[in-house]
Amino acid sequence: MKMITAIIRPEKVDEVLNALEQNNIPGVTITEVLGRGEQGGVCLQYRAGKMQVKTLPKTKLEIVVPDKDVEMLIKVIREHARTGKKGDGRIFVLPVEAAAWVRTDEYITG
Amino acid sequence: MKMITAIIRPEKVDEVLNALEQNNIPGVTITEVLGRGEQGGVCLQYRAGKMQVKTLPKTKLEIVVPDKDVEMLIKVIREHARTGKKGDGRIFVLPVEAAAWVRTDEYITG
Amino acid sequence: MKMITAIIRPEKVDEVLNALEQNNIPGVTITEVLGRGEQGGVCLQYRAGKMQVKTLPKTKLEIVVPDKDVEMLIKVIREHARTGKKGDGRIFVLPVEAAAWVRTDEYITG
Amino acid sequence: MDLDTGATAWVLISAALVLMMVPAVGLFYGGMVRKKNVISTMMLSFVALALGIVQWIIIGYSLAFGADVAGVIGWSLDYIGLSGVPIDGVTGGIPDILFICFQMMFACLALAILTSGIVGRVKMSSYIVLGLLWLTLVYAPLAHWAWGGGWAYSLGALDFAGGTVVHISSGFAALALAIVIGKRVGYGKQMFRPHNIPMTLIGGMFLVVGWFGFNAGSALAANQLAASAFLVTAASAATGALTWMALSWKSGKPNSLGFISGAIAGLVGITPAAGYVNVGGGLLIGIITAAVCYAALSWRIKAGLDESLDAWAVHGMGGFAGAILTGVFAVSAICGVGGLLEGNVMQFGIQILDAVIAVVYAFGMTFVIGWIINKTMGLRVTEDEEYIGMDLAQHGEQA
Amino acid sequence: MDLDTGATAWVLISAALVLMMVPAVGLFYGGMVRKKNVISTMMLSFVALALGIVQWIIIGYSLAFGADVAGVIGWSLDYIGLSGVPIDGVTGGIPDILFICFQMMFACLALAILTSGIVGRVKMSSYIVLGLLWLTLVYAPLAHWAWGGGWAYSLGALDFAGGTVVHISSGFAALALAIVIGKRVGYGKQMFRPHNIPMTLIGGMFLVVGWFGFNAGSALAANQLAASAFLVTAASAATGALTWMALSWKSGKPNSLGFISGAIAGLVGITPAAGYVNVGGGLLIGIITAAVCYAALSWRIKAGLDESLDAWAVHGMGGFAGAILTGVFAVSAICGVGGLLEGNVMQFGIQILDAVIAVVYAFGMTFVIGWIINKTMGLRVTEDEEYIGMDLAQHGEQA
Amino acid sequence: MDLDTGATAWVLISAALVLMMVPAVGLFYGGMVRKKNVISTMMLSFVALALGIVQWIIIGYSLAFGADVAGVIGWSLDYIGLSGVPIDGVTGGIPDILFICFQMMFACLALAILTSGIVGRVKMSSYIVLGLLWLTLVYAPLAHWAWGGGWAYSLGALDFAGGTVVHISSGFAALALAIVIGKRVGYGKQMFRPHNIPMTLIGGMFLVVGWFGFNAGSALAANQLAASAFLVTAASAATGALTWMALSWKSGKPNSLGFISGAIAGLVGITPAAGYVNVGGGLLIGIITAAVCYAALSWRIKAGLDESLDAWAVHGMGGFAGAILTGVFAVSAICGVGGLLEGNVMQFGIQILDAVIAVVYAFGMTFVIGWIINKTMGLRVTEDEEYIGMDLAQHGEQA
Ligand SMILES: Nc1ncnc2c1ncn2[C@@H]1O[C@H](COP(=O)(O)OP(=O)(O)O)[C@@H](O)[C@H]1O
Ligand SMILES: Nc1ncnc2c1ncn2[C@@H]1O[C@H](COP(=O)(O)OP(=O)(O)O)[C@@H](O)[C@H]1O
Ligand SMILES: Nc1ncnc2c1ncn2[C@@H]1O[C@H](COP(=O)(O)OP(=O)(O)O)[C@@H](O)[C@H]1O
Repeated sequence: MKMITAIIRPEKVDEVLNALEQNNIPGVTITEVLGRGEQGGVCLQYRAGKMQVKTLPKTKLEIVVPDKDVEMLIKVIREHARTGKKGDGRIFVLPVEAAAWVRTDEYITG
Repeated sequence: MKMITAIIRPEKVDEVLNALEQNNIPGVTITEVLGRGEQGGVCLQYRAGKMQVKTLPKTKLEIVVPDKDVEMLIKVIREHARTGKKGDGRIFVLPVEAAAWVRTDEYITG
Repeated sequence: MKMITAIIRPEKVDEVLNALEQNNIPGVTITEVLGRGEQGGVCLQYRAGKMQVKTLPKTKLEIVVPDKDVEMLIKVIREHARTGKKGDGRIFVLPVEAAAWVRTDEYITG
Repeated sequence: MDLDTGATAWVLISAALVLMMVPAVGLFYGGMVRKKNVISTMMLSFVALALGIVQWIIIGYSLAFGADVAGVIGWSLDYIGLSGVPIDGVTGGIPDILFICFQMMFACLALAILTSGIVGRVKMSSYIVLGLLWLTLVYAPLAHWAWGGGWAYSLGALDFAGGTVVHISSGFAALALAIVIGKRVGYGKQMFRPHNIPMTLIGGMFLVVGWFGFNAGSALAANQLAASAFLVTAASAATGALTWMALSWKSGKPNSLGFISGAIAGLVGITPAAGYVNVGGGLLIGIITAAVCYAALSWRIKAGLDESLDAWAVHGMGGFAGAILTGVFAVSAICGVGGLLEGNVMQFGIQILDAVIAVVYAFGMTFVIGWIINKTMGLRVTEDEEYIGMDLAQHGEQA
Repeated sequence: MDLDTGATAWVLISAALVLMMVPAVGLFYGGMVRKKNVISTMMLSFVALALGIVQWIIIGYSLAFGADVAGVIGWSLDYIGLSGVPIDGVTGGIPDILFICFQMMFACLALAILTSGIVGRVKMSSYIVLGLLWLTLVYAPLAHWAWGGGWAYSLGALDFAGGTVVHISSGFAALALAIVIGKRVGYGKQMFRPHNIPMTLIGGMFLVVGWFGFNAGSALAANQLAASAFLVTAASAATGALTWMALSWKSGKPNSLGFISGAIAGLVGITPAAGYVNVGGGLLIGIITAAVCYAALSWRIKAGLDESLDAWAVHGMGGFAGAILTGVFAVSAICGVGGLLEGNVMQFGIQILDAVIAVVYAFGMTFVIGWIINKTMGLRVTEDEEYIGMDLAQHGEQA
Repeated sequence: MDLDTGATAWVLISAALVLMMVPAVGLFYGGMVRKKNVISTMMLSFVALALGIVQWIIIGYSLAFGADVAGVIGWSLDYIGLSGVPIDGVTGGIPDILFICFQMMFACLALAILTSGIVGRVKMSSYIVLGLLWLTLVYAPLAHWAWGGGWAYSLGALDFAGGTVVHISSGFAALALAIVIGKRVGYGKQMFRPHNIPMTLIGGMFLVVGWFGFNAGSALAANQLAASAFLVTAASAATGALTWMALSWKSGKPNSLGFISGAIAGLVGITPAAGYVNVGGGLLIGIITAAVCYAALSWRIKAGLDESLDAWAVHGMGGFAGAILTGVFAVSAICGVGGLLEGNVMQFGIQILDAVIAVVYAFGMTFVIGWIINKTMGLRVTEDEEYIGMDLAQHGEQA
């Protein structure tokens, strides 16, 4: 198995989640994060004057899938999270050695 | 070492944390997340009418332990986080190549 | 590639982020977490009386870098996040098998 | 009549209470939108306050309370910029200037309520133009008709504290604007969860508190009538809240958003009636209005209309119900005019007529204003800005 | 006495201020619970407002202020549903209806305070039944005793603004209910951290503001007595806050929850005394009451009692202290009756007697009501619902 | 003059409104700091309220309103601890005790505003000493000069509601303290993002509402003057808000913090003028003051000064502008004294003189007090505590 860690734009999350479901990938864990990358931040206004902020709100999706689904998953995320502008985000693939259920005694490896 | 990533019910966190401590596993990092899985969401009320929400608040525990403790850890989490109903959560085991301390120069691998 | 997962003191985040940037490591994903470790918690006041809280606010940085940068990265984080007191935090190194861009079709492995 | 310092004290604080309601609408609405739009939603109400004050001073008061022109509008050059209003004039025991201030807050409040139909997508610049036009072309005439000597006033239509002037006008205006501006991107497909219900409850709490200035202050005196208006307002808010809670319980759980919506529905319903009915009427108006608004809101959701925060269902339909119920429950012992229950079919008819014309005018005229602005400056932000969220896109801020 | 418009204005706004305190209790409490229970906690206070209004109109006022029956309860058929209350009656310068409204808010407030003992575990349906019974069987008699011509009134017991009627009653009721309903699951084992202290501070801020309507409004006039009540209220709140802060500093850090608790303790303590003591008395009452409440709260925690938000320690014990201190510091130059310091042992004794009987009655009767409801409908949600949190389980909402 | 119950009612509620402003400052400030300092920031305002009340009762009132000593300070033994103030004295229609209460809140508010210069780094114990000294050595003399019969009063300087006494004094004091205490660690290097803008907007909303008690209450009567003060206050707040919004729009986006800052700037500007100008003056004062404060704030940021929450720019400079503009726009038909526009150069000069002396005294004396405390007890927490955050380090709490 692999854990797909995708950091994407918050405004694209709903679309991606819907797309995942339609592709029979219901399981996902979602975290609100702040990210910094090439996007370069945003210019916030203060009472007078501005301030340049380098970290932006992003959403991290963590999805554990069998190895075979990795490619498809990346494709789906790209399709629905892409705007073509800097800040669209990254996808990292991490190896997972085992997955267990809390509810049952199921335990799978590989 | 392995990183045990457990996504469990928020209402079970205190119990699990206590159990971990009693088993001499004090170190843990906790994140509030939203999850979607087989549980299927919750029905929220609006001013009038309802709305079905598919993501639910969950808590993610990340615990890095030597390989030998993995089994025991999973057992402890299961014992204290299980209700037997859908939504109890998952446990993933990821390989960790090295662990370092910030406070000291300690650095261990494997 | 490796994913460096560093759990550090929130009050040190700005300093570490600046240092990372100066070392040409702009990309980072930041999560607010609660942590428990050797630090042993903090004593909060209630209306009357106190309560001992074992989990403390920490900040988790996740940084994916080529293998060669790992050592340097750990050094930089240690340098800027260390206070020498318990609670400074941990750094874990996890293997990453592949990294993809959402914006482009770039995909790198290893 | 000489200056009555007690009445003056009460209307002074009532004006402050109604003023408080304007940002309270922002809070109330702000908790129900998504996190990325909360500051923007609050700002719409805050800006309503500033715009309304300036517009009222410059021209609004003259249009609403100037000398009557053919029953449809007021006009007194003296009132433009309030330049010719004497500093020490007193009417009915309170300073003229205080009456101007009190009425000023009503205009601001109506504009704030209306933003329900455009939150999360309206361009700030267009909103400012819209607000000024709406206050001038919709609110001022309606205020004139009811209170400034216009046709409704002559006809004897009853509107104690602005059920028609404030609530029908803003509620149906919100509906018109929601149609002109269109749905928020993703509406009906994604879940738009209220991001901070406690914030909405706090806002609702201040709306409730302020409403006692709104209704009991409309007595323009500190006397038995004010006390009676206070009592029936409390009665209607209470039964409205309990009714809505019971209805939402029947089909699920007794939720807090329903409770507070019912309280507001009850308050809207009693607004036109507060000085005309007794406590029994108050209890019943709360129940009936809450049921009407609940039905309207349910229908609105089913119809897929994105009148986002339900000013139409609660204020528009609640105001409509209240106007008619005033014609039902008015007690001649209190105000000299009886309602349907006392056999006064005439008054009942007048109330319906008044409410219907207000609905038609507020909806139609707002639609026209919105349509023209949309065709010229554009009412709406770009889709990209909507995605990013109004707070960041329009205000450069994050909650 | 003719209508005094100034007094009327002041009592009108005071009634609105006390009304504001009811949801403010919800805010205050809401910040101290865990996140999963915040909406539910706020709802308990909001519902208290709606229930209290309806109950007061229908029967509460009659029981409290109807013709005295044997010193223990009031009863006037005319007052049922307020049907026979004349719209334009005036007593002591203010409209009778206004007095009804003002008193109505006190009943609502007492019920809101009491929810401290049952938050995070009470079933909404049972709470509604409990609330109606409590208002009828506990609050109304106590109000009658002190203000409606009951035995305490005849005896000359002093309770200016409701130290006994509102605070002892609700505080000891909270204790009784906490015992009946039992601890929250996990209490004493897990940490129950206040999830949003700023929310509690905001709620506390509005409690403080509203209290000036509560105390100075209880003069039922806009005169020197009201001003004096205002002053001593401010004095007692200030020294109460500083005292509690100092005490918590001594054993740790000067925390904000302690500060605001002290302010409220000071306010509770001065409530029965506000119209009877001078500024020196006010300063001292704040200090003493805060110390008493601090000790009570510390004891409550050590005793492992889950009277969750300390209505007992702060309102119950604070009200008890205040009742007695009124008998110590009363100044005959202000109210015609001196306290212990003026050698009036008699009054001191009366105050103790009054407070003790109120404690016994409020605790005992509430215990009985709670016990019966618990045995019949059940007071408590299931353990599962408690785990999930009241917001989701009882209201289908999330903060 | 006999007791005027209407005036009394109005000043009672105005005192409560100004009281509400004190914690509202805490809310307003609290939203603009970093999350780790929010409780601490709110606490500074809450403590200001408690300290101010106690200080005013014990000695402040005597210093400000006791018998004049050489034009610079007041002193009446009778007023110490208010021991000799008769309970039923009435002056100008309102109880003497009420005047004391109303003025008491002004002192508290000034101290709360001043905390802008020291948030996020001041030691609680030192702040308490600082607060007591500041109220005694800075606030009380300034209040005496303007209103208690001091030199400015004799000279005929106009300060209706405290532009000089409250705003210049606290604003320039904040500047002095910011210089003495030094920048927050990391200031200028890291971004200090406001952690909760909605909280600031809510605080701002209550400041705006309370300001009507502040300004219109300063008429100390419920009459035409109060109404006029209400109107011009609304006018100035509105144009102030719109002006600042426009200025921030020109250089970026119309942000909400700018809007609310402008509203407050407008309110500060109209404070000294509220009883002396007409509505045209009100509209213009809002515009001008907002522009002045905007420029001051921009300069402050460029200068790298960590006067953290801009009490200097908004209250200090706004109060300065307002004092002078009062001398420009005063209308003799309203207050018997004309301003520069009516050719009264003399009054214009007096206003400038008064403002300049207040600036110099407030800045200088506060600097000295701060410097001495810093050298003795130390004003500042350790760097470690600052890193961890004031909430945890000073109060043992977390927001
Ligand atoms: N090397 C990295 N390690 C961890 N997270 C990263 C890294 N690079 C980027 N990110 C995350 O991805 C987000 C998007 O990256 P960015 O470079 O802004 O966009 P894009 O990849 O579209 O150019 C960042 O905000 C950050 O959260
Ligand atoms: N494939 C997955 N990848 C990542 N997280 C998952 C995955 N499946 C489940 N989860 C997480 O586990 C939580 C519980 O899963 P769910 O299927 O609802 O419960 P259960 O495993 O008890 O049936 C989800 O809310 C989600 O956060
Ligand atoms: N075994 C572990 N697994 C996961 N996270 C850990 C582990 N040990 C420590 N942590 C994280 O690191 C943080 C700092 O650890 P702590 O032991 O308190 O400090 P130090 O490492 O400086 O002694 C903890 O709060 C926790 O978030």
